[in-house]
Amino acid sequence: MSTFEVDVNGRRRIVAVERLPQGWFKVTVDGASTMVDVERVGQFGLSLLFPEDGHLSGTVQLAPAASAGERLAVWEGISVPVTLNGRRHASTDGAGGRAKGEQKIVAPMPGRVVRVLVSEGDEVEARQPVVVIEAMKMENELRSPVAGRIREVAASAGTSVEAGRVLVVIE
Amino acid sequence: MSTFEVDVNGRRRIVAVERLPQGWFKVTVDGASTMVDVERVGQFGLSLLFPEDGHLSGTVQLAPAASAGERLAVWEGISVPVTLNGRRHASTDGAGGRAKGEQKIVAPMPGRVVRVLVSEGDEVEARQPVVVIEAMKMENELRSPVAGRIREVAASAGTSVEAGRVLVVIE
Amino acid sequence: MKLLIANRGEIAVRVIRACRELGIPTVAVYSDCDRAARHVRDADQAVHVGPSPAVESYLRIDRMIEAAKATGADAVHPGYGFLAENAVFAQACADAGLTFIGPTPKAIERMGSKTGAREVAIAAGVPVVPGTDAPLGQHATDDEILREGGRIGYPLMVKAVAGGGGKGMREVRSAPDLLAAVRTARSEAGSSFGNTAVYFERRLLHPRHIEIQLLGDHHGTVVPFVERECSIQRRHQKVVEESPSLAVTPALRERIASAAARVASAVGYTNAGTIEFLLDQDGSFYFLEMNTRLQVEHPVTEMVTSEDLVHWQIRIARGEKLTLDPAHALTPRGHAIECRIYAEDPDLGFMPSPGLVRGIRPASGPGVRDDSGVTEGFTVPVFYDSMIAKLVAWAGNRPAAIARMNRALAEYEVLGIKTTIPFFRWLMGQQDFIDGRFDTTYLDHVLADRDESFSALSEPEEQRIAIAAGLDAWLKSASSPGQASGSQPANAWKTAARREALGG
Amino acid sequence: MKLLIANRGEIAVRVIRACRELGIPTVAVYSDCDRAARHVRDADQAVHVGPSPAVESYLRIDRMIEAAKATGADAVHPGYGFLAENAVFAQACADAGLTFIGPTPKAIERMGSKTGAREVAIAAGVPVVPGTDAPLGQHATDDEILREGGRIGYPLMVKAVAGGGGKGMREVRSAPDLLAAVRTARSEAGSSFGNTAVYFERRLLHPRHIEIQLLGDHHGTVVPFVERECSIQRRHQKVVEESPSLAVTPALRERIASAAARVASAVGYTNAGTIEFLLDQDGSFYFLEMNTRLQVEHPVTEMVTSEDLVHWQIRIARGEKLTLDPAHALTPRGHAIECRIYAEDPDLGFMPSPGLVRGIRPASGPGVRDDSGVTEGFTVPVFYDSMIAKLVAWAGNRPAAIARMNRALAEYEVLGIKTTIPFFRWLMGQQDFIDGRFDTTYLDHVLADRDESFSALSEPEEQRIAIAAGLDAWLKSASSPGQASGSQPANAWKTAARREALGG
Repeated sequence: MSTFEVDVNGRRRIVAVERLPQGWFKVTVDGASTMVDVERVGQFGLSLLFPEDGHLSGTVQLAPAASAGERLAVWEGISVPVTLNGRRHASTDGAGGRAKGEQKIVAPMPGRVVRVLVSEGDEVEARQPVVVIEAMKMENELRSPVAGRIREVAASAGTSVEAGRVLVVIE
Repeated sequence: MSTFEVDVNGRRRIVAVERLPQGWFKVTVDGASTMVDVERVGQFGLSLLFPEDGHLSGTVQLAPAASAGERLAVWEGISVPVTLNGRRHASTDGAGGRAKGEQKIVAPMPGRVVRVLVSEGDEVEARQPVVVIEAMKMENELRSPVAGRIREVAASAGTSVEAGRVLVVIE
Repeated sequence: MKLLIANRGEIAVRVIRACRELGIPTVAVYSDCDRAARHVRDADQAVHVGPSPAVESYLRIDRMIEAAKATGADAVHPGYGFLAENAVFAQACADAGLTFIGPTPKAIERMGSKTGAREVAIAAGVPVVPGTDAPLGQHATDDEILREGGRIGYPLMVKAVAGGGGKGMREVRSAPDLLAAVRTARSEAGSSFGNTAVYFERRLLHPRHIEIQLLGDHHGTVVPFVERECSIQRRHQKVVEESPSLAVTPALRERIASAAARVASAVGYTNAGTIEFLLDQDGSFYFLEMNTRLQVEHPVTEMVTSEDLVHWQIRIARGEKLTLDPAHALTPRGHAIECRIYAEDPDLGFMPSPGLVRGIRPASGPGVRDDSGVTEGFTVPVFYDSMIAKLVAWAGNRPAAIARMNRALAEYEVLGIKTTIPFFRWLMGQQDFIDGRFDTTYLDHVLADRDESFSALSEPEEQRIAIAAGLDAWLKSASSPGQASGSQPANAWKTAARREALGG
Repeated sequence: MKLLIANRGEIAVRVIRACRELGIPTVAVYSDCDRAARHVRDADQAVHVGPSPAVESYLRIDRMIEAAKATGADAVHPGYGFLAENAVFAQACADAGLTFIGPTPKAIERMGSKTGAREVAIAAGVPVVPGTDAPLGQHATDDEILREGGRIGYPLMVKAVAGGGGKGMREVRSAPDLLAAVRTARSEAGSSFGNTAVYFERRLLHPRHIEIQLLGDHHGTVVPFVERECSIQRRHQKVVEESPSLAVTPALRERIASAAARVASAVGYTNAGTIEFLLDQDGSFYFLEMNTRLQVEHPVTEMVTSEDLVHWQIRIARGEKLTLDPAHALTPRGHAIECRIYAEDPDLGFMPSPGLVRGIRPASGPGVRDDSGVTEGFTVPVFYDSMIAKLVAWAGNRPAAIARMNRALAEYEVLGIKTTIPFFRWLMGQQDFIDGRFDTTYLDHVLADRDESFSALSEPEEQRIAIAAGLDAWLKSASSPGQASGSQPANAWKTAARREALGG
């Protein structure tokens, strides 16, 4: 049996995978187990069947996303970020909690910083605008992907930034 | 510079590839050279531009085919088999000639051999029917992919065969 | 309603799409080799029904009923092929309290016998191809067979009473060949349909295959649609269908459609069905048979009439009234052509070419509809019909539809296996096809005379592919770990194959 | 004819498809970052025209003309955006002997000035939104600006005379905000269009955006089409368009279409163009502006009228007469809806989300049209508009078209980057959208009030994704070379990333 920490949409779950003799898997998510028949389809797809759970069927695509180590899961037209934190550490107690660690907000394209809406130490909510950047002649709000506290503001209004430049760090 | 033997649609060509300083390639096919700007697209695609040859553009897909070592090139809806025989051997004189070597005709599906239309030693033309196999309740003619001589007949009428079973060898 | 699709591949995907649009949950069934098939993944639920051979899975009536019970499905769509025209299956659904999306078991049985269907047509005043009235049973003597053949005249067709899809069918040009043909047809029919009865029909010399789609509701309404032209056949199997037919005038359309409606009404037909006719060169038409199910070529009708036949099938089964305007159903908007894309190698006598689909990029854009049933990573199995997609082009008129089909075929990419796309590219360029000069004998004749490959490329095109292969090898060797650029190119594809085998 | 497409992305692909159907060879142009773009690969020839920033490539008139000369192209299609409404470009094409697929330079110039276009409409007897007749030049004093604002009344819109696409546009609710808004609009307009002139228009409170597509030939015929409803806008940018509009009766359609035709005829308009109107709640409509080019939303018109607008553009430019039936062009068949799929993250304020497309499986099947411009392996660049596809659903009526769009969105897979698909899935389920209760202010209002993610999944759905991720890691570690099954799963995705980086 292998155990993984998986963050889906910013929510951490503990996933234990055990292969059963007949080829199915017993997968336990946050303590609840289910039987899964899985097949790879194409480069990034997994077809899941739940033979003991109403014969439910579904396909999840897990393709690498722009940020290294992150995958973008696609399910019925909805895509959500997924990260895998590897084997469960004995000290981890984050089951069911919010994902921990810092989040960097980077410029997704070259542009000019128009406004910085937060200061170090501010508490922000998920999806709260933090920086406004002008690119392609349109102003775009950059929002925090998570709730947290601003640890660092590395951008100032009026400066030009390259794509990938870190603007704000949230913890 | 690297030189390859490439069989396209059963026709062998000598292809020499040389990278030029500006990133383009000088590619020589059977002695005639052309300038090529190439980009990979997706898993199997190559976008080719010929900047000194009327700015021609085209995409070739080169995906692995059922037979090991063979690729199926797709060009504008047409697919043709391609094999790569590696570095040119000093002794090879097959430039422009027909591909050499034996060809095996295998059963593409489980079925029953209905008729064998050739005998050992027969000369066959490309696409000449050699074996008739019944599967899915339909009779299907298996044809020789190349012109050649029958070296071996390993099938006999009335027997059942598995998919992949060698029926006839042509040299 | 929750609907179980007792089928696989592209038709199962087609039905699932309709259900999603109507808000109906779906249940797929699958055999061993179809575990990762698209229809399994697209459905809300999926039930394994047996090993790969169809007789052990998709033809198992008991397993279908069990799968419906296990998932709470209360309706069944049979698709086409497999159990679609099996009256016993339709009855088993009814007995299990499941709504069968199709006609009644009685209608299936009545029209499923070719000789029985001929009787219905004759009674409805619809002309049939001259032929034997009663089937020739297993015990008919050689003398009886030869006498009956002589009465019909040669050439004639020997047909299995329970036949379909070109199986159990033989053409006989003169009396000496008759007995052998009857034996072969019987043997095929026995193994395919479990019924060795055959009958004879006169062989028309240059007939077109014209068919009328129709819908019937449970309130006595039958609506026939504009004809489909299905004369492009290889060994009695349709490969290209279109609507409307160049050979059918509006006046003739009225007459054929009304004949079709009379036959359907005569058996109180409900749901979707198709009546096939042969159209002779002199404009006379003859009832051929009825298909008591949806057809592969239903999209061309949908495209020229703006109706959704699968939606209607479900609505009719729910008891809804057919509210569509009969005049509208007979008035084509523009022209639609369908090509059946098979996993077959047209250059090796259309041999099935099953295998791993390494990638698929269907054609798209204006006027193009792709109903494909496979995705990247699926292995086309050897066990079933090898059609992987129906590609349909619509345009304001037939020449524009052909031009669009050509465009669509050129942009359609299927990687890793051979398909019939090169054959269709060739066909769309044939002057006889473009001019509409064809009948059901056209394709077999042209193919018999033809020796060139459908995949022939020009010298510059072959050179370009050679260039691509050389560059591919160069780039692969340059990116191989632990190798200097181009040092060991000979192994480039082998190294790549190892990596690909490792990768997901 | 050989046609150069002075554009990129999905519209270039759209034009190439039309050319292939008409047998016309095509020339693509590309900037540095578009070397591997689909339009480059689909064209017969492709010419590099400069670095990635549009001003150095796609906006370079000289490079376009040079590319045409170098390849022997004799016609130019400008698409939309970039040089499509640039009279200087149209004139440069004419001067170089190239057929410009669009209106005359004079018509572009005349209708390109928003105040000039208002004058044309007024002269043609078509009502315009009350506003300033002459633009406010760079030297207008604060007093003059405030006086003019008072005359129009608040709320009002400040608009750039040369504007378009929501740029150089500001809403002003009361007098104190006017001067600042004029300054901002001028600054945006100056950097976007090189022209700082602005004018004021009264802000209607709840207008719908209704527009009329039209075609004009070189023989004096102008044909208007059934309206498009484009009120679903985010920050003045259309995101969903449909045809017909629920708010337009056949009688109103006749009146708006005839007003549009009068405006076009007044300037001797040729080729494709669109006249935009605001429709007030009381049924009055006002001329807003004219777009002298093809529009992004042209497919919805094509789907409900069965006409191909790009084919017509080319045929008109060749001198052909507009032979289509005007009554037919005004009679919609069913209902069509288009969603503009952008590479944007709707959960982060619709931030552009450029990057590598790891895979794309567009929706398909009955009634669905996908015009996408990217393929697997293409990196969506940061330099241009981030629209990657137009997805269109057609059905017999609006509820069925919405249901079909929902089905299509759910089956559309774009891997590796975020797109606006989740936003559209949400929108298609909003009761106000379903009921047609919306105007141009609807979407911004709803979005301002909304705080939830568009990508929210149910608990079971999130669990399923977690299960997939765990199984993916397990399978990857099991297939890693030199590792026992599951022994070091922590590194599974990193190992996979290395392999993916190595692979082609």
